Amino acid sequence: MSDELLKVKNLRTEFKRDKTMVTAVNNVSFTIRKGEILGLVGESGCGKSVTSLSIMGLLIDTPGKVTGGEILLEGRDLLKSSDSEMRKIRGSKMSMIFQEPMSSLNPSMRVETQLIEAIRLHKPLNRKEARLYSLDMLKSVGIPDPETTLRSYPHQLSGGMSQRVVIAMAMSCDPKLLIADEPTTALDVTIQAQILDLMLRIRKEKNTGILLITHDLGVVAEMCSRVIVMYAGRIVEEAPVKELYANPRHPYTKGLIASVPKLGSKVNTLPSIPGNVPDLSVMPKGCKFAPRCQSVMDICRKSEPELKAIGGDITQKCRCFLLNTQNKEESN
Amino acid sequence: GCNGKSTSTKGSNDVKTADEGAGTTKEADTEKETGELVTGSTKGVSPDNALVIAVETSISSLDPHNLSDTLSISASRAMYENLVMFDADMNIVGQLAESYEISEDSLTYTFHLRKGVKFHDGTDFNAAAVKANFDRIMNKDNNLRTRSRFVLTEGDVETDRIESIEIPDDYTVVFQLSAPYSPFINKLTLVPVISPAAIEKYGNDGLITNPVGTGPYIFKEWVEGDHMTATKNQDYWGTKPGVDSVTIKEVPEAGSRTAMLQTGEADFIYPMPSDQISAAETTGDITVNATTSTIMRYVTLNTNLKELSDVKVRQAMNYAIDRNAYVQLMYAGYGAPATSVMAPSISYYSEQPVYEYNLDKAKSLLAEAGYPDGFKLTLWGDNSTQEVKGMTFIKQQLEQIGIEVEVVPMEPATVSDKIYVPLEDAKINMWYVNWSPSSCDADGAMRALFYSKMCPPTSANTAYYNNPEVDKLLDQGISSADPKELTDIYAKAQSAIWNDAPWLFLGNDQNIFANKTYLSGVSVAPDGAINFANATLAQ
Amino acid sequence: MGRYFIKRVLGAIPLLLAISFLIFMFIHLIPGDPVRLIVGYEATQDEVEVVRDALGLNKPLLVQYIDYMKGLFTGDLGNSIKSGMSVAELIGPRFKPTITLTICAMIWAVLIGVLIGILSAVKRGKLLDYIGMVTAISGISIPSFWLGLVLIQIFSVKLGWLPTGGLDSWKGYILPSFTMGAGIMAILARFTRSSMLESLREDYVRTARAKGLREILVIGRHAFKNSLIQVVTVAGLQIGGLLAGSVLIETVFSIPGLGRLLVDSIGYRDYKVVQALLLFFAVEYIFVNLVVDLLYGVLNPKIRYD
Amino acid sequence: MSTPLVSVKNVTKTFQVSKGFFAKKKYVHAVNDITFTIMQGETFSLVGESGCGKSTTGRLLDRLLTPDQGEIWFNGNEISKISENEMRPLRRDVQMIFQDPYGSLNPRMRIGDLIAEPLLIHTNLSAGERLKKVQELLEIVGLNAMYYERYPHEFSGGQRQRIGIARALTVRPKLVIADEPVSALDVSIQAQILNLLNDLQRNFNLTYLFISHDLSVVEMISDRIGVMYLGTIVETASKEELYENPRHPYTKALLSAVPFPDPAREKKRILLPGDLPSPVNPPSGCLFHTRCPHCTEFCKSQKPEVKLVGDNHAVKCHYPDLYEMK
Amino acid sequence: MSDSKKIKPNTSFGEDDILPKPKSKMKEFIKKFKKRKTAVASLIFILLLAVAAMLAPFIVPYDPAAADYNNLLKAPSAGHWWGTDEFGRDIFSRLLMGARLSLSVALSAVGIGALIGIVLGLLAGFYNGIIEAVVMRGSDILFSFPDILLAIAIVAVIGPGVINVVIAVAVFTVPSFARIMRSATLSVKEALYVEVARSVGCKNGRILWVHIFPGTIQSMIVNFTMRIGTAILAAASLSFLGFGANVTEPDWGAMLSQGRNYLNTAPHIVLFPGILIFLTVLAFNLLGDGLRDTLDPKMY
Ligand SMILES: Nc1ncnc2c1ncn2[C@@H]1O[C@H](COP(=O)(O)OP(=O)(O)OP(=O)(O)O)[C@@H](O)[C@H]1O
Ligand SMILES: Nc1ncnc2c1ncn2[C@@H]1O[C@H](COP(=O)(O)OP(=O)(O)OP(=O)(O)O)[C@@H](O)[C@H]1O
Ligand SMILES: [Mg+2]
Ligand SMILES: [Mg+2]
Repeated sequence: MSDELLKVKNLRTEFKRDKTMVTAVNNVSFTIRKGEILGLVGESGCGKSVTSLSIMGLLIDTPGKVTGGEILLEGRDLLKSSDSEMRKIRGSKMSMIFQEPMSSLNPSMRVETQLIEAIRLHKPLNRKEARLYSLDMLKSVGIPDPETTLRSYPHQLSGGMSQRVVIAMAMSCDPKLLIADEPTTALDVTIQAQILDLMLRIRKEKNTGILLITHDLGVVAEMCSRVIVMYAGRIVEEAPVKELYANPRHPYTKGLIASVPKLGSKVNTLPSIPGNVPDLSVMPKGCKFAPRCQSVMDICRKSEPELKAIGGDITQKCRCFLLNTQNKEESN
Repeated sequence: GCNGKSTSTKGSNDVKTADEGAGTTKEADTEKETGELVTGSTKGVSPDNALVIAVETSISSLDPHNLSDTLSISASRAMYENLVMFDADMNIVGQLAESYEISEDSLTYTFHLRKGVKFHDGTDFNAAAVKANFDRIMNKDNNLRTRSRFVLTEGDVETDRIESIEIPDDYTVVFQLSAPYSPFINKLTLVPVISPAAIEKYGNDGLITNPVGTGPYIFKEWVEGDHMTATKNQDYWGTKPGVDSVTIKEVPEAGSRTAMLQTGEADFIYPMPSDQISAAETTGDITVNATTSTIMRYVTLNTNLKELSDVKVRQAMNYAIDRNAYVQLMYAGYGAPATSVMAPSISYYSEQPVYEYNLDKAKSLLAEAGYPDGFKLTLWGDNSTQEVKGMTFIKQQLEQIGIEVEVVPMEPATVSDKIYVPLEDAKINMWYVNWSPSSCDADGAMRALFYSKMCPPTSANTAYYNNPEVDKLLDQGISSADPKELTDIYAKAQSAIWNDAPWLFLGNDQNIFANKTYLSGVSVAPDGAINFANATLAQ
Repeated sequence: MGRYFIKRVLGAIPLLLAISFLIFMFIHLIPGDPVRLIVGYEATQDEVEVVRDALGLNKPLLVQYIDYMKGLFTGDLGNSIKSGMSVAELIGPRFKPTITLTICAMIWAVLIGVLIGILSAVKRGKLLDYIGMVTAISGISIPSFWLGLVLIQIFSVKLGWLPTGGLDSWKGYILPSFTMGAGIMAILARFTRSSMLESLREDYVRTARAKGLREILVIGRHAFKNSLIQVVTVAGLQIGGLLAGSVLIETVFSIPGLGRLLVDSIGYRDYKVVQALLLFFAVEYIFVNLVVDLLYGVLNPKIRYD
Repeated sequence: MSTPLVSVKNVTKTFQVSKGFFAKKKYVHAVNDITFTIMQGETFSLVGESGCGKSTTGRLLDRLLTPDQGEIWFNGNEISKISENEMRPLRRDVQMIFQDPYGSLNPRMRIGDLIAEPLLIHTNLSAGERLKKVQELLEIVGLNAMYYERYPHEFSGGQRQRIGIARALTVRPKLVIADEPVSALDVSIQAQILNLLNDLQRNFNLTYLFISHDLSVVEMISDRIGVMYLGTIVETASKEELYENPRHPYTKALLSAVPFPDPAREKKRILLPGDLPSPVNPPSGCLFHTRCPHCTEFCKSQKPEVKLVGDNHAVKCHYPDLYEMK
Repeated sequence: MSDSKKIKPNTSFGEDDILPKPKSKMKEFIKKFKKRKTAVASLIFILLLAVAAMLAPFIVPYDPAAADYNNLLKAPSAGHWWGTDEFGRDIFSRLLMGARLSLSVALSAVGIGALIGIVLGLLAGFYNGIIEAVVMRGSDILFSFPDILLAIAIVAVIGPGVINVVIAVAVFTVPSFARIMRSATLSVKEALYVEVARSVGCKNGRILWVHIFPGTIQSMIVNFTMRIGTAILAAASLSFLGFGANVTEPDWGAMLSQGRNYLNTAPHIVLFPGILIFLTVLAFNLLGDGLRDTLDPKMY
């Protein structure tokens, strides 16, 4: 496929914790095509951020390390690239924005300095040109008074403004891939709506592939074409977005969708998934969701199911033994 | 008579003055004594012709009429000269005066001045200059320390000893005294002559930092707390110095002073710390020398204290001190055990039978006095490392006979505060201290310390020693002029005090100094004054 | 900034007045009699009183204080009891050595301390971190006089590279300033390390990396700049103590500075000199604090002084 | 549900902020002239965006803050001006649950001691009795009774929030102020906690002041809702009224901005321009006019009054009928 | 609440619950502490030193005060492991005995200073206003007085002696603790759980003691251990200037300063006290870091 932008194959990332290694991301594979928004959802600690940091090669300074798999950006394996090659790719071919817009900007530098720094790292512009360019960038992310914003320090900006600046910075070198790690979680709904709108516009204008990480199923539903659901470091389900919401296969996905309160649903009690997300260092044997699963079977506690395509449709995959029984039932 | 001046240790030693010049040149009869000058042993060559002398204390002033400490006096002598001086044999000879006469009635002193001498500022030295200097000194408003040497104080009444000064011609000065005063000529060895133009120009404050005299060196600079530099006076009337300049540098830390000598940053250091002699000598281009000093090291015993009022106790304590160990420990052997109440270099010194180190005797004396198990005492002293070491030694020694000693080192200022109280307030038990009468006079070495009327706060009889016989002897001594009689009187006094043991007599140390072997002609006088007028650096 | 500066300076005046009063009382209440030290042990009580009167030390303390303050406002610091020199003349030439020494010490301390701190933070848990830590702690666990004497033995006596001290050339400042800076170097290294560890964890550092910035710039430009705020505060606090604590170094390296003068003057109960010095130290402390606060504003854009 | 347990009348709270050392004193108008009542046994919710004064309102009610103006009545007592000592006995009846389950538990105390703290202060129970109560409560909120000797960091966010709830319930308060109790939690855990709160209310006849920024959460738990904007309540209504018939343009925009977890549903978002204005310099006239899609010159200068637009439905807008007509 | 019906939430916390087993406060602390090897080693060193110091009178090979004028400044040998000093006294014995004085002076001085400073800082941070102004201006004044001078003055006023050095060192320890404590208090005071405590109905005393103080303990411990080192060195500096604690009883600082004249003739007499001071200060610092990390609930 020529429009395949990013292909992650069997990614495995481990963290050192008290001398032992814990696996934060286990065997994760997915692809993003050009101009596509892929959603990555899952509860806190399931490995969403680690996945994105692994792709960006930003596990520096953490006890974490990618220990297996391939990350192909336009066919080139990032894991085999040298540090300096990665630095060139980072910021130019792929960029990332983070959850906390306020803390993503250096509090002791003017916006100007930070933007120009990002631009000049990858574009052959002098300071003056870079400044003009950054003015354009700020305009394009919908900042009403770019001159003032450029001269401001981050603490003088509101959350929404900061996030726009961060996006402008990330988009400054026209990356092919944008990884957005919970870009709106810290923002208010009305501001969130603005930012989501902006991202949709960017995708449309620049045909950027976006990996949108979130735990908000509402955001995914509005933004993405395809979704990956992660649980305990593993992908448990992958499907086109409509299919996922209409017909979730994995018990976890089902529970997740059901437990989100919906506007106008008029219920007093929400269905909920009992228990907690397991800790990485004390993972249950077998299926990681088994302890919380309402339709748990014996086999689930013994061995782990594979991520399998559902009914031959490669766009839809699920990691559950129920699938086998369902399939059997269906075939019977 | 001589008025004794004390040397305490660092911190309060500015009370030490070098009255009456260099004291005696009597050689102390210790093995280590090597004399003052190291001639003939010169080795190596100096990299430059600038003499650097590193000293422990600081120069406090260069106004020669208002000096209080030995170092300042030494330093000022680079620039200043007196009418008369002591020669090497302690005879008074002319310096700026070519000769002098004393009248029959001892009231008129006539000085014939050297001609052609110029002050460093180019003005002539003459009789008017001498008179101007004395006018300055005797003016009460100027509040100069030298004035006290020419004033008789009796109660509240002060009378000038000098009635008038006349200058019959440009090179003759006539002093008329109000009453006979035999030390007058000696005192004149301590009255440097300042250029009257400078007195006029600088005033009292300015003279502190702007010395203008007739001496062999011309003042260059004085950085307070750091150094003073003077350069060779090319127009000096006498023998010109062998070095281009002399710098007296303050280096308070003993180790650093030694290091400076080792690296050649200094050519001469005084005092040489005795602990580092062995290290310094290993380099091969350093000689360590010592001259006899006038310092007496001792511990005052408060004879009014119940335990210490018994002479047996005090003698017992004296028997418990190993004086050889003391000299070795404290001065690396550069010194001698005490053999009298004053240093052998003081005139009319009389050797006493030593208190041999004898613990058994000490213990039995103590038992006789009724203290077989000893008792407790405090020992006061200054808080410098060296003094503390000495006190620690005393503590160890006395503890051998059961006397428990608490060592209490204090700042000099605090000590003096505690010492100068009337008897009824006195808390003193023992005081580790020293005394240096820089005059030749035995009276100076004894009166302030043993005369019964000299108890604090009046003066320094901190033992509160009261022996009418000694009082009588000291009175006799001051009114007598016959050397034979004096020898006898002071021998009796020393013997009486020695037997009464109001002190722990410790020892007499030497002035230890060290220099690069290529330096010659620099020495330290018994009172601690450094003499560098004849310095030469081998080139 | 200007108005802020003026306000702070004005605000310091009552503090300084309080300090001057405390200093005055404090020194005069320490036992010890300067007159006795001047006149000598064998001087009589009468002579002592004469001198005491001449020096004005017999007046009530409060009157003496008022006299002193009057002098202070007319720029007259009085005269030294010990040498008779005017206090200004006595102190004046001593500023330069001490201040030069302090500044050099600060430069050493900041350069080495910050470097060690950054390196240990970046290489934390590695050998370099431990070496840095031990070096740093050596700085706070070796008495300065001892370090100074050892350095003299090595660099002056054995190797002959540097003078044993003194003010003759810039070389004379190397050993003393290094000795003086060692303790602060240690403290700065530890503070830099911990604040660097903190700022390295910050999101904006990750953002900087995500831009593709080289690691050295990530650390130097982004992480360190924010640690600097803390480092400046700590360093500023240290300078205050440095000047006054210089006595040991000035003694060992024979430098005629304020610290030695202070201790000597206390020894002589040279009240006027001690008062002037203490007042100077207080002013210096307040000034350094003010500079630190201003620097803080420069480094930390969240604090503004306009 | 007829007697008001709480009634807040025209309460205003400002905070002094002096940014910069030399700047003039400035004030944040955190809560500006708000009035509402909470009936015995009902759940009254406050929604609004960050910084609009929700928490301040909660803290005023709990008298952690003293109002500048206005009256606060709780259970028949006027509490807005009373001293801390007078308030202390009343604290037994008012308990608070906080948004941040991590920050609200003292990390250095065992959870048993944390939960028992109100008992220690408000009752004379012995240590043994307290322990029994704590264990009971732990089970009530769905935790193992043996957990009492553990430390907060050993628990997940959801479990900590349960601990916070347990603590709030120990002395059987009349009013529970829940300040964003679920916004820090994962969706699956959020549902657990919301259900728990619902159950507890039924079982213990609790009255809730529920604070949240999430309209979908509020809908699930509330009886009545107040929408806040810049320190004022712009609309109050019963749950049904508010969601079906919002009358304030802000409420409407807020509702439309909530992402709906169903891709199949077509949505028409009302995108509000700009940011929330600073509460230090609130806009003149209608506070919402800077972002309002229907702003008129009148709105810019005139403050709107509270208008009753239906049963229990009040709105602060000059043109409350604009939306009804649509 | 026994009258109420228990709610069975739709959650299960069964055997497969992944939380660690309950532990006692102390045991857990010890377990966490044990993981910090350097801190454990430091603690062992300090404990050994403390025990040696306590038993010193019984275990020293020589009487530390006994002079031996035949064995002055002897280099280390089988008879005198670490050599002898200028009085011929056994350095090893003196160092062991000296540990008593040095450690107890440092610990008690810093302890007293810390106690006062912490209380003042806590009050200043908690009750702003007059108390804060007084404490902060007071510490400004103390800070602007040179440390050494303060010590000299105290020793001059009340005379030399152990107690006085303790007081002197304690006095200049106070402002540093007061400041650090105040800023720690100010930041902990902002913590949500403090507000929670107030909302629950805690009185100020309880809030201060139970909720705020433990939150500041980490920075206090680090400052405390750092100050121990400073105090040992301050004692040495005071000795250098002649204001030492006790001149005849062995004390590390005094040994170092009195022995400095022998740096090139008999280096061992300052080397061993120097090394011991270094190791002790290092150990206290490492122990402090370890304790801080152990007490940090977020570290494990
Ligand atoms: N720096 C780190 N050191 C140790 N463990 C880490 C680190 N970063 C992440 N982990 C672990 O990796 C796992 C996955 O974390 P990750 O941050 O990817 O979760 P997430 O899905 O992004 O959650 P959230 O929604 O909370 O951001 C977690 O269990 C976490 O504890
Ligand atoms: N103690 C305080 N000092 C100064 N300003 C404050 C204080 N507390 C709150 N504010 C200000 O008051 C306004 C309202 O704050 P409040 O915390 O009540 O908002 P909120 O609605 O709870 O917001 P969030 O959803 O972020 O919790 C904000 O602008 C806030 O900055
Ligand atoms: Mg994440
Ligand atoms: Mg809030």
